[in-house]
Amino acid sequence: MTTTTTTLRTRITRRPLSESWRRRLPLLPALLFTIVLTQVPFVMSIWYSLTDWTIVPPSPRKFVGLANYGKLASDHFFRDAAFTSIKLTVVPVLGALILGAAFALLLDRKFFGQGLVRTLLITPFLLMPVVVGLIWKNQMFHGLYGVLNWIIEKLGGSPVEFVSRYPTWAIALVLIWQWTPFMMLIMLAGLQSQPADVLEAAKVDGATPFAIFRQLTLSHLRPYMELGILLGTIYLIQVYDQIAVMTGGGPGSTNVPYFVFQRSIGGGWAFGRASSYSIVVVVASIIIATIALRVLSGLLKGEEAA
Amino acid sequence: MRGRTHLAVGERRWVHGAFGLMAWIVGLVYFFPVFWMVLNSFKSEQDANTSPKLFFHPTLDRYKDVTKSATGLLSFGEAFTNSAVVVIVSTIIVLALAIPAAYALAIRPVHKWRDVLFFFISTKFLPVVAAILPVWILARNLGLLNTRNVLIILYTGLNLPLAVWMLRSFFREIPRELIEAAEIDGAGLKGQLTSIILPMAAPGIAATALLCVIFAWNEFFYAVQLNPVKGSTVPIWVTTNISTRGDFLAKLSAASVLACIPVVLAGWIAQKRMIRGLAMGAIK
Amino acid sequence: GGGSKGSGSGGTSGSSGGGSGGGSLNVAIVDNPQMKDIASLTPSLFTAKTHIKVNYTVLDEGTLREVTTRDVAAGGRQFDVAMIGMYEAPQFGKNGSLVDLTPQASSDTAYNLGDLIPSVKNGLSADGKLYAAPFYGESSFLMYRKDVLKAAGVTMPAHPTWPQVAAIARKVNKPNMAGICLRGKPGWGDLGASLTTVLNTFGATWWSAKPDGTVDKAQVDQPAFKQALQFYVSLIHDAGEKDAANSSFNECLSQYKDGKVAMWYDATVAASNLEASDSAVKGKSGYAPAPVVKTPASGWLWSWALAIPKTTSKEALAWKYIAFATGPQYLKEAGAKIAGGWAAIPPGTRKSTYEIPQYKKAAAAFAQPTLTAMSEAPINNPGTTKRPGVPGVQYVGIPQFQDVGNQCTQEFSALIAGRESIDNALKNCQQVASQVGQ
Amino acid sequence: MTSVRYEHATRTYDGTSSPAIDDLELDIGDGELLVLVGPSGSGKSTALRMLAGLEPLDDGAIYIGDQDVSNVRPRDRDIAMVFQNYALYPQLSVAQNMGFPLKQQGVPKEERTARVREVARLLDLEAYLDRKPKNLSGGQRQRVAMGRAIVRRPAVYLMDEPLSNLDAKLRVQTRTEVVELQARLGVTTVYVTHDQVEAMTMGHRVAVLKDGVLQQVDAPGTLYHEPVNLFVAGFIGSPAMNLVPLGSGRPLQLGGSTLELSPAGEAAVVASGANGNITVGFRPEALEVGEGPLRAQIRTVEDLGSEVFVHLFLQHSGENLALVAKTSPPFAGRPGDNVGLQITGTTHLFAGDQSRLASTTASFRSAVSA
Amino acid sequence: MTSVRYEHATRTYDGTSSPAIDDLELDIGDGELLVLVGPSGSGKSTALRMLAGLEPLDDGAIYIGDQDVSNVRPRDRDIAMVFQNYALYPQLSVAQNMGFPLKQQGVPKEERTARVREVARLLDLEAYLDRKPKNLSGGQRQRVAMGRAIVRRPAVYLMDEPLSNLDAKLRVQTRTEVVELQARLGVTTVYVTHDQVEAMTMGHRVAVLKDGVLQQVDAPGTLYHEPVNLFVAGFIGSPAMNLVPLGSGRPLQLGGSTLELSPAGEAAVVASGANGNITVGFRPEALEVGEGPLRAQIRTVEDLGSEVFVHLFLQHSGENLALVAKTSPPFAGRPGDNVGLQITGTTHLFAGDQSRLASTTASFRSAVSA
Ligand SMILES: Nc1ncnc2c1ncn2[C@@H]1O[C@H](COP(=O)(O)OP(=O)(O)OP(=O)(O)O)[C@@H](O)[C@H]1O
Ligand SMILES: Nc1ncnc2c1ncn2[C@@H]1O[C@H](COP(=O)(O)OP(=O)(O)OP(=O)(O)O)[C@@H](O)[C@H]1O
Ligand SMILES: [Mg+2]
Ligand SMILES: [Mg+2]
Repeated sequence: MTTTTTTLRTRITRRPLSESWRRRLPLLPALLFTIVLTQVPFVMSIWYSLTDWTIVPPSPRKFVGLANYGKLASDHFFRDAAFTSIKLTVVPVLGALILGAAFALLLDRKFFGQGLVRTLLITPFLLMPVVVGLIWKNQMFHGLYGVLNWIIEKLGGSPVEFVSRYPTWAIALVLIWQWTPFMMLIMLAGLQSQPADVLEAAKVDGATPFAIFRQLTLSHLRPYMELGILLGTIYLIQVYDQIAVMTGGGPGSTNVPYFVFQRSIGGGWAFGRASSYSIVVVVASIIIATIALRVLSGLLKGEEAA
Repeated sequence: MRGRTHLAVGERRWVHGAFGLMAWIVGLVYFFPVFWMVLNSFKSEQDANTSPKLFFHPTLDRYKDVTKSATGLLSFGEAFTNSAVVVIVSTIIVLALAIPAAYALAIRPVHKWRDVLFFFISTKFLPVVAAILPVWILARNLGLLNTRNVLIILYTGLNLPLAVWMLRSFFREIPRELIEAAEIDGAGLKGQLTSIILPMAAPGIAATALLCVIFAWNEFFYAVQLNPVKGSTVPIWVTTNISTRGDFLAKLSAASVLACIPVVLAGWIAQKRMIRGLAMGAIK
Repeated sequence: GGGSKGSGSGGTSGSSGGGSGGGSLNVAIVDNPQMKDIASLTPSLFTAKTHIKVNYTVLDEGTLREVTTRDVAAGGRQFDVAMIGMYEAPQFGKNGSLVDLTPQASSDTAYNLGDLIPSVKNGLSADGKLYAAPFYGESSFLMYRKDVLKAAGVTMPAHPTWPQVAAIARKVNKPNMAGICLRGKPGWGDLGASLTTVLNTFGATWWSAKPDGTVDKAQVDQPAFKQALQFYVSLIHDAGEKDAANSSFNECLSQYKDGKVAMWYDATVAASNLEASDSAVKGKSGYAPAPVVKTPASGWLWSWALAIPKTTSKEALAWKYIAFATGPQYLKEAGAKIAGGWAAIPPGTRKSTYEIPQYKKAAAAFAQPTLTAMSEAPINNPGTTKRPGVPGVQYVGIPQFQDVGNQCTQEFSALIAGRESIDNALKNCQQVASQVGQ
Repeated sequence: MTSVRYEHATRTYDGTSSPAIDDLELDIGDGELLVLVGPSGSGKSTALRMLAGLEPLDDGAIYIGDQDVSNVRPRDRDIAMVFQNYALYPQLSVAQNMGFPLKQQGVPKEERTARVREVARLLDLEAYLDRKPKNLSGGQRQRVAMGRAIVRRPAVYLMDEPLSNLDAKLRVQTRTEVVELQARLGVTTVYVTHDQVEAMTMGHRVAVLKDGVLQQVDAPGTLYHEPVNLFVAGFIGSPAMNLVPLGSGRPLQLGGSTLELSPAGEAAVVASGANGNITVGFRPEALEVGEGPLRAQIRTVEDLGSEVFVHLFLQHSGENLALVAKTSPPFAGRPGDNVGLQITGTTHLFAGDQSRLASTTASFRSAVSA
Repeated sequence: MTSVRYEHATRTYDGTSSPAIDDLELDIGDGELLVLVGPSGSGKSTALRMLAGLEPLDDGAIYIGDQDVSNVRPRDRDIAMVFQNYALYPQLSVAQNMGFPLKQQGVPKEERTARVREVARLLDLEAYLDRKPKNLSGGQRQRVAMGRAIVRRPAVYLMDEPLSNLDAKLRVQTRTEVVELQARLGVTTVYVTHDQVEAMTMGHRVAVLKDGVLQQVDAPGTLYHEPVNLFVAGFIGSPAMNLVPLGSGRPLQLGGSTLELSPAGEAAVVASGANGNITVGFRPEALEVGEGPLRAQIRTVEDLGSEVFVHLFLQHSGENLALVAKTSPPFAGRPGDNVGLQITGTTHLFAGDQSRLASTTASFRSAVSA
């Protein structure tokens, strides 16, 4: 007993860091890294946005105040791009979510070759966006040689110029195709985290499969859907590659990232102007994101800070 | 045992079969574009750039074309190595940074952990395209252009918020009692991490790592803007097979197949674990 | 030269240059077949002799332009030699971003500066100084299927006008074979190039010029512009290829080779594809000069050329490489070594190319029409009125054209796809173009 | 007619080699409350799940009434079940949880509310109707699970250890409610428990399972006083029956004393051929500490206030044999004391194959005097 | 010196209004085994967690030995704890789980293995050393948790319902082991249980908590026979003590009979001022069914084999009062029978403020004869 007491005492005296710093310490590396990597360029962009800097032809960076922001208000191309951006985010996210949920429901039951089918369904998500855009444009959607038109013609229809005629929908379709597996994985995770005993209880309580889905599964999946929407939005709002290779921009397919790209390194070379666009986009995104996150904070609800 | 174990009591065999069949049809239709790409990679350019053909002379020549290496040109091998280094190193750094951060957000949460988490995830909303110029200028001034390091740093930054978000939720799933038990048993942060948290969150960590790998492996924009030269990655190599003056579809297909194989294989192998990982606590 | 600057060109360029005993260069090139050929021949034809290692970066046109423009203009030192187009060369040269090649080129007798096709050399120069050495040159002309026209009972005039071509196109147009393939894909270098040659010869222009040659006013809203655009679009609608809004060089090439179109107006380099040994239409094509309306000639002129950014520390090595890649010797050596044979050597840079016997033989069908088109390209006087940004045919040689051209061709492409009205497209384009010079 | 019949019912889980329920033959009468007991892992839950239709039968059949339900879907069996781990719907409130089965039957909303409220009152849950299960204590959750079952009037109730998480007081109270409710409604009920008191007091009959095999089904008293075999004898009753293997020698010897059986008992042993090793069993309350020929040492004394358990060591063929006696307080002996023992109640005799030979009176006689 | 002292220790959880532990004052001697009991949610686990350093103190202090440990990290307190829900490390084998604390202390591998093996033998876990916790039954898991704690020789053991998931037989066995081990090592131990038998038999003293407030700390017998207040009287013992509020009238009347106290009891009542409502308590074993002046009706009879609980209804001031009596089998009465009752053991008297006034002998006398 005496030995324990002495070791106890020596240990007690050693208390180097305050509790709150002990808690903060593990967070700091990641936090500092993120701050440096995202905030430094952000601050630089703010500075550029206050100048009339262009690269071609090289011009001296001249401070112009808020002039760039003033012009932005009347720029209907920017407005169109913003509208396209919304369409190209909302449609694919919801489309992929719905399809993903449907596929997940199909895959959630045992059948012959289940693993293989899941493998097939997962693959599009693993492909490079540039490649996906090119395959769809040249091999699926092509007005003359595309598989879709080939099928349409076999069925007696007349060919459709998908990409040029319906660029928004064509891009959205490709995005849905590529992001459905991601949503499916999340939904599958949701379905499989549904406790088996609860489903059994529902069966015994006389619920039909549809009743189980509507009354129990759907609300169980809700947080998973929210997660899918959050992550899907984060990535889809940034889509650039597919647009670049499929349409190269234009009405109905120039979203905000592509628009900013065009104004800057894509040919505009007006970095002052382009920076003002990005600042607006960032600020708008963060406002929307914050609102969305607070609304979605079903994700974080019930976790009180300890 | 008797093959009827898949059937729940009272379930009819044909209903079960019909759902299975439907899943197969959906799977095959969905996979078709990928199948078509693989098929095209075995065609000649002539056959690839014309009306769909199911019967043709399969050839491995496109694979030979794209893997044929010439000194001075980015070869598949080099690109593969570069990608592997960049992806693996950045993913390791992501985990090394995100694990302690997630610990500080989930297990012994710092004051205002919710705001910190929001900050991390909100950085994902910065448009990559819009940030390219300042990033390029910083990289130029730091002498990082044309290096793998710049990609490692950027991919770490790209994936870190996602990893922090996901790992935090996985860590929350670890029963508090286990950590308390370890604490009472005399384990410090290192002991808790190595013997309790990491092994328990392993499926979640694997799922996170896999997502990081997928996103990093397929990243094109930063790679082409900051390191398009010989030190570059697989996506750049794939696009070098595109030609503005001549057909390239078959070659591109072959290149794409090669480029996607590692991630596709990783995804295929890890899909179950990934679902388990996500199920573990992508939520909360 | 910038030889005194440190060798800070990033990670992979090994030893610092300067001496003749080796070194390495970072070279950015565009993804054309001819560029890939030289990349694969460099080790044996260049490095073996000079011990200079060349690291190529092959990029598509758009990306190459993004990367090289920023590198050259903002001093990224990512590249020692950059391939730039005729559009950029004079502009960058005037900006002072590029090394003037004239002294080295003229003192290097083996290089034979005088051998360069004058219009090309002219297009790559500013104020009499050559800023980029041409590696590849092209003009535009009209390709047509002799057999198809003959079957339809029409003949192609030696110097066709656009109305004549349109009439023929409409006449030979069939459900399974379109009358003509014209570019419709957005991009100042895609739809923008073909359309601008049509605009020029219709007497339209993007901008009027002030007396000093700078931009005055946007002219997109003028009747001539609308008339030319209307002509171009309705020709596509009536007799053009399928999915034209998505088509550019490659798409037309496939369709022409596949027998889906009877005529094709595009780059002269296409002929080498059509006449290649594995081509299904080998020997079936005729070649006519670019059709005209109000001007005597309307073919474009384009060149990919190698330039040295001022920021490089390896100017001497860089010139050595350029002299090799664009010199007459390479053209003579390459023909025997590349997969496409003699017909596939880089065309349109040197008069001597068209005197190489093997080339004359291999390219018999199109060598002469190509050379003629290149020589006749109205590079200093493309339209009927004075316009800014000359030299330049299918583009306006001012920095803003790239952006204006991109945005306007997106509108015009939408018009071709039937998603946009001509008035709206012109209004939007005029608005974009009007911002230049304000 | 809602009797229940298991007929050769067998179930082997995937990946296991021996059946969790092995050839079960069991008839449960209309309106009967049958208690199912057995050690952990003996197959109690499996038996219920088979009846509910949650586990397919690998062999045999199950009848509800006179209908073979082996291939009937769970939802068509008209069964209500309390799951061992509650299986509450986490996203529904307490009221919605309890109303869920009624909703499935299409019971109109007002009636549903009324019935839920009534059951909630019965189970003392009225204050919690709007809470989600995760905000309830374990005991409250279990009561919700119970409520969800009894809100219905099904053909059969299945209850899997439904009171295990309640504290002693609430448990006694709820147990009484359940018995009264079942008697009132007359619904055939299968009730699993590991609690001795529940087993002995609730059921009309008690079925004992071991390793998936049914050992005995009988009225609780019969089970206690006439267990068919060693296992049942040892399993029912706490503290457990003292079971002493006495070998095959005659007369039966324990710790230097002779066990003298009643003539009937003696006859039974003789009739059985007296072969094999005989085991003798006597309950703690049948062992009297104080006077007696058997000499033992007190190991510990557990005074529960209302009764006293005396743990003893007995020297028997060189080993320390542990015995328990139960007496009423006050008890004066202390650990280490040497005391005498005598049997005052029934003694059970088990054959070598573990089956019971006879239950009889017996007493020890000092071997010295023999 | 590893006594433990809670000094005004208070803990209120975030988001709750009343403290889970309220101003706890408790001294636990060196080497003592203190049993902590109380209803669910009374703060038992919280008290242990405070001592372990897992919950901060909102007020007061905790001493281990003579050291104030209120601000010492858990891992520096030298405490071993068995968690209510085991808290086993799922990815470690049984052996590794038990060896974990030793590993953290840097005990060399061979010694670790030896000590783990020894504890495993004690707990009958030797066969499972290489298994993962998920492949163990509930009871086995709980024993591993126990093993992980006792493999150390800490200053204090904390055990939170460590045997709750064992079956009756194993439970008796393990209980005995724990008591012997604790006595041998002499480690100060706090033991939480909701099992009446454990509470009465294991501890040197028993502490009773209610709503975070300590009610009584005493030897088990004292608690049983002299509970300080109504709560303790009702909480200790199963079936619970019969508690009958008799109002303030004199003489005390129950169901038409008069309760006649011993002179000492009478004196105590008088001394207390006889004000407030008096409650009378008598344990089931003190209530004799058969002859007696009190007339009651049998509600149910629970025959446990070894003893019989008789539940009765008594008419008392217009209400049905439920009483329980405990007798030995056989018991001939049946539900519905009218029987007489008499008190044969101690009767407890509680004042209006719930405190105990006196424990005395008493008996009922027919009111008619009075
Ligand atoms: N899903 C399953 N897969 C494989 N084996 C199982 C499964 N469920 C139960 N078992 C096994 O079947 C046997 C019977 O299990 P069951 O759950 O019926 O026991 P039980 O009597 O209810 O036990 P307890 O009292 O612990 O609840 C056990 O050996 C158990 O390990
Ligand atoms: N983390 C917590 N946050 C808020 N309240 C809590 C928390 N943990 C426990 N409580 C509350 O504190 C009180 C005491 O809880 P505690 O777990 O100590 O009870 P207990 O006596 O151990 O009960 P049981 O016998 O059910 O284990 C309860 O009212 C409980 O609801
Ligand atoms: Mg069970
Ligand atoms: Mg507790």
